[in-house]
Amino acid sequence: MSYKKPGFRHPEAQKNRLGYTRKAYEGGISTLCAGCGHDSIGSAIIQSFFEMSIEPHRVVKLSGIGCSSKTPAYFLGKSHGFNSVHGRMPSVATGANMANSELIYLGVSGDGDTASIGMGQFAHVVRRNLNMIYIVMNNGCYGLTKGQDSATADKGSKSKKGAPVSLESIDLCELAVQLGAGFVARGFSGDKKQLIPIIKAAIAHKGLAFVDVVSPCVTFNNAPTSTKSYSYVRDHMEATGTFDFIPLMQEITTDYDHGTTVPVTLHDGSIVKLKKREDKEVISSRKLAISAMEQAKEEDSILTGILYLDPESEDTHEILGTTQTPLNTLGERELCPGNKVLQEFNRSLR
Amino acid sequence: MSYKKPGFRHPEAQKNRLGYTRKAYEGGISTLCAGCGHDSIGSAIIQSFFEMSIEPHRVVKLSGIGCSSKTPAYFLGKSHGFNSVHGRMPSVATGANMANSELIYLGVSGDGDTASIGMGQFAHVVRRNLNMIYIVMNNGCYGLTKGQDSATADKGSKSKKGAPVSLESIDLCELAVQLGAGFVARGFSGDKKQLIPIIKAAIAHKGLAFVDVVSPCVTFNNAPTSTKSYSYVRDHMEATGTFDFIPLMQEITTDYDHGTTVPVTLHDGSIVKLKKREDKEVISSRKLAISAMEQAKEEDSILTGILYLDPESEDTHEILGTTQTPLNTLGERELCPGNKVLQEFNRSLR
Amino acid sequence: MKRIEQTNDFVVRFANVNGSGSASANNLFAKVVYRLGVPVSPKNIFPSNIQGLPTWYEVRISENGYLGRRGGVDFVVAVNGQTLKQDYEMLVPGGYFFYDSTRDLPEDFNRDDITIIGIPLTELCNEEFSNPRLRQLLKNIIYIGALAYLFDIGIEPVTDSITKQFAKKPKLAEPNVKALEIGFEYAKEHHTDACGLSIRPSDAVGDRIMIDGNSGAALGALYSGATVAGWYPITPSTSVVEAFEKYAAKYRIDPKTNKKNYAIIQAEDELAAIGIAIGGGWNGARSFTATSGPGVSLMNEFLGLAYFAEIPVVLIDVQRSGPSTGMPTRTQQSDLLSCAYLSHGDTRNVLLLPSDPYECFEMTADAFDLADRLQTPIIVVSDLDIGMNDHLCQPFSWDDNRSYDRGKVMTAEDLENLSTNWGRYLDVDKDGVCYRTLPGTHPTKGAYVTRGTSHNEFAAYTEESAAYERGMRRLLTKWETARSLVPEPVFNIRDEAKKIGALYFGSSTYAAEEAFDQLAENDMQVNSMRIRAFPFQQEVFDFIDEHQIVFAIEQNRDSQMKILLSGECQVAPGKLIPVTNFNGLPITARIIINQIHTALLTGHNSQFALNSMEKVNT
Amino acid sequence: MKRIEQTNDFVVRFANVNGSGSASANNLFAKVVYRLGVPVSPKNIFPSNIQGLPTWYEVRISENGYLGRRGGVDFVVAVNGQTLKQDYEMLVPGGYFFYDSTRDLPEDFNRDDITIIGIPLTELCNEEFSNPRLRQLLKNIIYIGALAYLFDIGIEPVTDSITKQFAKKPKLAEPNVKALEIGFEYAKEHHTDACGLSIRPSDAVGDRIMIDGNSGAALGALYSGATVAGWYPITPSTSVVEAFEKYAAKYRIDPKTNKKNYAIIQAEDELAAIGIAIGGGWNGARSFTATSGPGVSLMNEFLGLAYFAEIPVVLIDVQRSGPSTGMPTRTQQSDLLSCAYLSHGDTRNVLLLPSDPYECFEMTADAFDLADRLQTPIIVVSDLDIGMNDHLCQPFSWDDNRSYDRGKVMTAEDLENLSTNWGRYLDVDKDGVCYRTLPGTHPTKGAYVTRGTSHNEFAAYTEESAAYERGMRRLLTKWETARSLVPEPVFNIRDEAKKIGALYFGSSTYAAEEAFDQLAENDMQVNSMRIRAFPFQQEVFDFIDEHQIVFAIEQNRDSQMKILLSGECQVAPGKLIPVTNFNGLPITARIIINQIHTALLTGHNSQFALNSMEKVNT
Ligand SMILES: Cc1ncc(C[n+]2csc(CCOP(=O)(O)OP(=O)(O)O)c2C)c(N)n1
Ligand SMILES: Cc1ncc(C[n+]2csc(CCOP(=O)(O)OP(=O)(O)O)c2C)c(N)n1
Ligand code: SF4
Ligand code: SF4
Ligand SMILES: [Mg+2]
Ligand SMILES: [Mg+2]
Repeated sequence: MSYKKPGFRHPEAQKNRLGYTRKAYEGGISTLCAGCGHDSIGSAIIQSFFEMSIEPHRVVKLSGIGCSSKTPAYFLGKSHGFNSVHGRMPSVATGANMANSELIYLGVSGDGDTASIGMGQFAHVVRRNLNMIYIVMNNGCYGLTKGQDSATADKGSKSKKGAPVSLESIDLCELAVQLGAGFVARGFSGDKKQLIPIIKAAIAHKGLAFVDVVSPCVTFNNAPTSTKSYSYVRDHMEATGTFDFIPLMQEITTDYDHGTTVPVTLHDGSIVKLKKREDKEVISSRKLAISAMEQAKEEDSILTGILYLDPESEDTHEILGTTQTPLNTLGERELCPGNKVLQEFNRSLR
Repeated sequence: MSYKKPGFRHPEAQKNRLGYTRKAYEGGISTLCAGCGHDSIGSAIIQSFFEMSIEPHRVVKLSGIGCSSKTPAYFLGKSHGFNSVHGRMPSVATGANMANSELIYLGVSGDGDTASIGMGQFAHVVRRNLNMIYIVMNNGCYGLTKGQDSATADKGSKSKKGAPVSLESIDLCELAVQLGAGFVARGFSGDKKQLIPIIKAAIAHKGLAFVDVVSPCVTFNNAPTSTKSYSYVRDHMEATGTFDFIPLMQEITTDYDHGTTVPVTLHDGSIVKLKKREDKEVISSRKLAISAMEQAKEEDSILTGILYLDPESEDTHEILGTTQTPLNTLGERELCPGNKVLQEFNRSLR
Repeated sequence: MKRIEQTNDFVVRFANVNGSGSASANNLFAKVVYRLGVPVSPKNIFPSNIQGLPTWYEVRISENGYLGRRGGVDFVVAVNGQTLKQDYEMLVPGGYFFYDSTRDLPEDFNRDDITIIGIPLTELCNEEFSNPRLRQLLKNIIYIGALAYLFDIGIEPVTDSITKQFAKKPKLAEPNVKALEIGFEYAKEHHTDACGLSIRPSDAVGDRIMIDGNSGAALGALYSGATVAGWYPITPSTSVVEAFEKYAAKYRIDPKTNKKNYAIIQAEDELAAIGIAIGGGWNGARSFTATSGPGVSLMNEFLGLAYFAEIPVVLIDVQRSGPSTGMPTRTQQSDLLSCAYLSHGDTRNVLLLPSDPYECFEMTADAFDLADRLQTPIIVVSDLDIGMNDHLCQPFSWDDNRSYDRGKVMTAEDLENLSTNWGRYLDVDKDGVCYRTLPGTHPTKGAYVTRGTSHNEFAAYTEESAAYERGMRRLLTKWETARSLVPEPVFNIRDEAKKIGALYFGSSTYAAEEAFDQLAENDMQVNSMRIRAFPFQQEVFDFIDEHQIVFAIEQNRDSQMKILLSGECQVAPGKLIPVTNFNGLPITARIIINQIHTALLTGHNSQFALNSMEKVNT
Repeated sequence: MKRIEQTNDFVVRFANVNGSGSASANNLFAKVVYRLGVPVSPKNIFPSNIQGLPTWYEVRISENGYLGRRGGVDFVVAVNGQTLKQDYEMLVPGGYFFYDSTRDLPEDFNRDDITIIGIPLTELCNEEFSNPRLRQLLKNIIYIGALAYLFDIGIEPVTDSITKQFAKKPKLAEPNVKALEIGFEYAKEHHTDACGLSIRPSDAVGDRIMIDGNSGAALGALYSGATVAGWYPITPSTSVVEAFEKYAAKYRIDPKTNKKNYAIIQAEDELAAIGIAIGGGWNGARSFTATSGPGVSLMNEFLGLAYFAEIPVVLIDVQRSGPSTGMPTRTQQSDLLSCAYLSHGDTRNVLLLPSDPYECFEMTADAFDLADRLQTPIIVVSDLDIGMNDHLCQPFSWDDNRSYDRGKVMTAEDLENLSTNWGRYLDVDKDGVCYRTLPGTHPTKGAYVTRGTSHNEFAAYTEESAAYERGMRRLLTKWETARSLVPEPVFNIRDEAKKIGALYFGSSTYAAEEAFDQLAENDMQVNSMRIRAFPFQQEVFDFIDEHQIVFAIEQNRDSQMKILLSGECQVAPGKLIPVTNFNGLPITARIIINQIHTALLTGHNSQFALNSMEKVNT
């Protein structure tokens, strides 16, 4: 929504390790519908980067086209952003990441943007394990073009036109696991307590961290029969476990201390503690991860939380063997072999 | 290869139920490399249609671009074919199928054509469960452009350039199962005994029947380390079971009668009998199907055979509720509401 | 202050917040004017978002039937706080500022050249209605009621329209009528004679209907027998297929089986959408897709396939402002070059250029005949203004004797009777169009492989230069056949001396015609040509040749029609003079007149100065 | 029979089966001629498949340095049974037919105007070698040995080349040298003085190198500091990135860490390839992709984004024969219009048009400077002939003082020192090119959201017409800046009276220049202009203006350069006369001369008849 936010801030607003307040992580005023799930995710993103004390300008935000893809304008106003074309954010992110391996790449997409037009790029950015956070704001519909069903719309749920959706729903998390993502999670826009630690863990993960966030479209897809609606998700949500995310520098205390806890060390050394329900295990086997998701589906529920985690994955730069210096900082000296070599080259042809 | 085939045929060449000889199902002379796996698949296709006594002109062959996608010119010469653009065969097949639901649609693609540029169309034609046979001639490389790695190239295997392939290999069968295909199978171009019944079962299946055929590229991808090479597959093949395909009209006797047999009734009433090894079950659960594939991978082997089967799936026409009369035969009478209705429409606007 | 006094000739602009239900209220207003027989032309100026941003609905009322945007606003209904000031300022002197006086106007609203009409909409609404959703909707109806008074319409015409609208749910009509009365009565009581603008019943509308172009195109596809549609949502073309689906669901259900005599596939993207249409066309069903700029760009490769493999397919491009995502909810005519030469290599596509919903209907219907006849893609190049705004146009009609021209398709019998060998790409009739067969036609004859690679007359793959070249030349013959089949230009010759010409197309029509009328009133006679298709006919070239200068009026930055004309025919230097508007809002007569005047005054940078120019400058 | 007697001026054609190892043998032959100092130009005419189909290698030897295809064959090495007859028939009278006489020639090979030279290649080979793979390869070397005798080359130059080639694996050289000798000796013994064609050492090559254009482009990218490449395999552009990878692996490994100072991503398709290049360019790395027609079509949408969001990126389009998949292994210049106006809306792209490997190197290197300077896509429009065939060209060189022009990029310091507000799209310098920032530059300043939607000077999303229009007009200013920066045309003025002009570009250069020389010999002086870039400079227009007629020589059906020129500037009717060749084989001087003659004889359908035309017709 586009009305002005109150300008007033508490003078002693909490500061993070870098001395920034949360405000430093905010962006422009949202033009989404009041109550849109996407705005909640944006706010969770703000909170996550704030809490992790990441310098905002070290983050690059990328997106495709859609209501969801507009959100990068509404958070991290001090970060560069790239609102590209529909469904093609992953390739732009790939190029950007190749140019500078030192920044943090945050891709934001919609279910239309990713599961339909973007399916190919999604699959392949996962496959090349680009070091980025890939968030899908999943509302089961095309918000910006007024509510047509997307490929994640639930089979059987009532669509905009009133008729039940008749095609299989695509489960992006399951696909991501299968395509080799090292970090796959699902959250719910209305549950920040779970979402923020997920995003933080995703930020800390090296390689592609895929986060599917169920994000109800209040305008077009909030029919109670849709699994992307508020009411449905509230009723049917089943967490793999709540967990805390503990960056190296600062321990964050939470009130989630019941259940067993399995700490998993992420690539950058930070630790994710998964709190599982007694009957669940930490899932770092693809087979089990997929089984768990299929199982939940059979039980008519959505599995949330970190669904799969392989802390050992190699990202694109490692796979390629690229230098650690950002390529965009190299100059003539490193890049140009010079005329002598060229003359030698000419000679070799003679 | 392009040398002439011997013109001579046995005068009493076996005829099928329609009175056609196998020759009626052949096509033009292949221009593929001598020994290319794709040609063996073509020959299995010829044999399958011949044995099933399908009138060749009732078949529509469609393909993308690649060595594999050229093959439709080399079989079923009495069928119409459409060699379209790279990676986009599924959409052309969809349109063609919508226009005439009565023909049999056979799509042929390559691993480049399907798993890279065609990933999106592949996923979505599966999702809409188009009534077609979708064969991927999978050689783990781009044959026609001289052997670059494809997305199904095995991680770790030696590529054209000599360096080991460093990205995850995409398993199209697993994806197909996940995306909702009702029939998913894998064969090997060098094993016609298994392949022909698979293709026949695929033809009989209503809805999308996906068949991934490991098909070694003798020119560019026959390094022994590649799982798509002859030697590798021969050594590592593990069948889910051999099986016979029995069309309604005529029982085909085979010599595969050992092991247990589970008959599964296909949509058109014909029966596939899966002969399983004792320790395996018939797989009509997605979860189990995927588990089995993942399991085989862990054991470093390729699972072949019919990997998943849901005989009850609804095809696109059924989902849409289209008339059974081929749309391309409808005329003015059925299609044009006429001027009276139009005048009424005008009035309604006034 | 001299307030504007006008009957049946003024512009009202509604300033709202989108997603607030204003669209249907504003539409009701336009509909009432239309039903009173007064020509009216509403333009929806909406943002590329769903809720909460400014949106405007600009209604031009014109007894004379000038249906283009006029520019300038005489009366503004300002109910959006975000744009209050902007709306206030854009009023022409003598105009009327209508606002929700529940809140006072800010201090700095101090123009003394306009009339202020305050009505406490929110207050009135909240007093009467308690349901919050209803409140939001009915507030809009209250101002419609007030307008009914202010414009002298009376309350009955509006009540009638509401009753008609809710014919099937009379319960819902009640609160609407109530809201209407509240507005009407309040205005009557507090703003007696406050407004000099009025609407008086007329017969200037005649039998014209009021509809948007996308609905027209959808109906055209329906009537012309389209059965397969592949599409992907994109503004402003989405409503083409959505309307097609609506009409098809109504008129195309098989009465016996209750099944659909059509198949619509919402594809995963535009590449698939056009692929589906091509697959359908290839297999003998009339097939189409609709999209806008970005989609056209994505269809680039496939269109080249359809051109080269010669597959009938219809593409409806509802243009919006580019480049790239551009302004998705604004109009433009900037895909012309893209569409004409779409795809790499020597491709060229047939374009049809409708100018109103009637032509959207007619040309879309014709497009299917042309596609089948020419076996090539036909692109109907519409735009957001035509496609999404309501327009007055001649009523649709259909000749029940018309039969679909399916072109040269061989039946099994034809194949049997053939004395020579059938060749898919043999130019039997020397018109460049060959005989095709459909899959499944004949057990042994007529099968071939369609391909985007080079092929000979018998559809066999070939890399032989001569065979390739023959095929490419034949496609040029076909291009000449297309030239003879596409809709002819429409001329209006006012000056037999043929000094000044102007050409235009598509949605510039309304504004252009108004401009020429005004210029004529000022003694400048402009001969005009409305181009309706590409390839251009000889008459198009002749018109340009015969005139001393020709203004090319178009809604894009680069004068794409001028480029296309210059590239395709021999145009003398300096002859074509660009008149352009590309800011996303429909072009106006004023813009055209201004640019023509400026060009003539400044010698229009032409090498061939027009000697008699002085005379015509008014 | 009069047999052809020529030294250093004839055409040899090798007819082989592809996948049989002939390519390297034939290449060896061309290399030997080159090393003897005789200008040579080989053309590989290969099928779109991997093994078993006919392939030809046509070598023109020309002391005069005419390096275009000549047309006609003087000597054919016919070792492909499939095309034996065809190869036999295409020989010019007086020519030489060289074949594998292990099998007899069929009866109907009975021309009496040619010389037959039979050598039992298979037999000789099988006698000497037993390994089947070696046999296949060495059979080809045997005929090279025979040619060394027949063309009077002597065996040493060939042995030298082989030794050089196998410098690192001398064991492998042995059987090759043996094969060579077998062929040489056999020819010497059985065909003494059979051939009137000979090659004599010369210094006509000078210091020129022999290389293919794709390697040149790859080196250009390497030298110009390209670090990010996204690509997808497609003939004939594949070797651009493959060569880049090869060179980078050699010259761009960080000596300390042994890591790569570059990142090459084989993408999933061309949409991703260009997306990667755009992402890299946006983030400040010099980035590129290379593709051919179908890929260009797929990059359509993304190119529009780069144009409108103003992102530096380089695209190398190695053209092949279209439309659609067309003839993937044949050349053409038919993506010109596509590239120039690529993408919907008002987009226009800067094109560079190299004519040989040297210019591929130079222009690709320059393209990165231009892209950074102009912040827009730069398309290097090469083609299969330039890209995949070896050509003689001036040696590469690099000015070690040259520094990369990274254009207007703000550093953190720049941002600190700025007195006014920085705006990404503010036209500070009035050249249409604005200052950009790279991600991560400054903690609080310079961040913005890049977008394909409309934006104002401060990169904020806007739907305001005026802001959009300002931006679009600024892009036209930038276009004028581009015009002043791109490579200028090259003129050759032979006739100051400026009667007949001709323009050409890219790979038509060799043939065009030869044609003009020949015409000059016959007293027809043609002034020529080689266009090297789009947008066209004033000089281009002036050249056309100043001449009475101008032939537009190009390798496409539709005269795309003529269309582009006519659309972009004011060309008098009838002035530009098309000379085209589009059959997939490189254009020849003969084709050009014939079409010029025909046009002049038939009055070249021009309205402006050229009075003095009689005189110049030879
Ligand atoms: C190439 C192209 N096709 C279509 C569109 C129109 N379009 C804009 S947003 C959108 C769908 C967005 O859906 P999703 O990604 O789910 O985002 P949401 O709005 O639901 O958050 C579409 C189809 C476009 N901008 N570009
Ligand atoms: C748009 C486009 N990009 C690239 C190509 C070039 N191309 C032709 S075939 C091919 C790959 C084929 O690989 P695959 O599908 O695996 O078939 P195979 O040859 O291995 O059987 C490519 C990239 C093309 N024809 N079109
Ligand atoms: S339409 Fe739906 S997704 Fe878009 S902003 Fe509104 S609520 Fe959010
Ligand atoms: S290159 Fe490989 S895939 Fe292609 S025809 Fe040869 S063997 Fe088959
Ligand atoms: Mg969505
Ligand atoms: Mg392959």
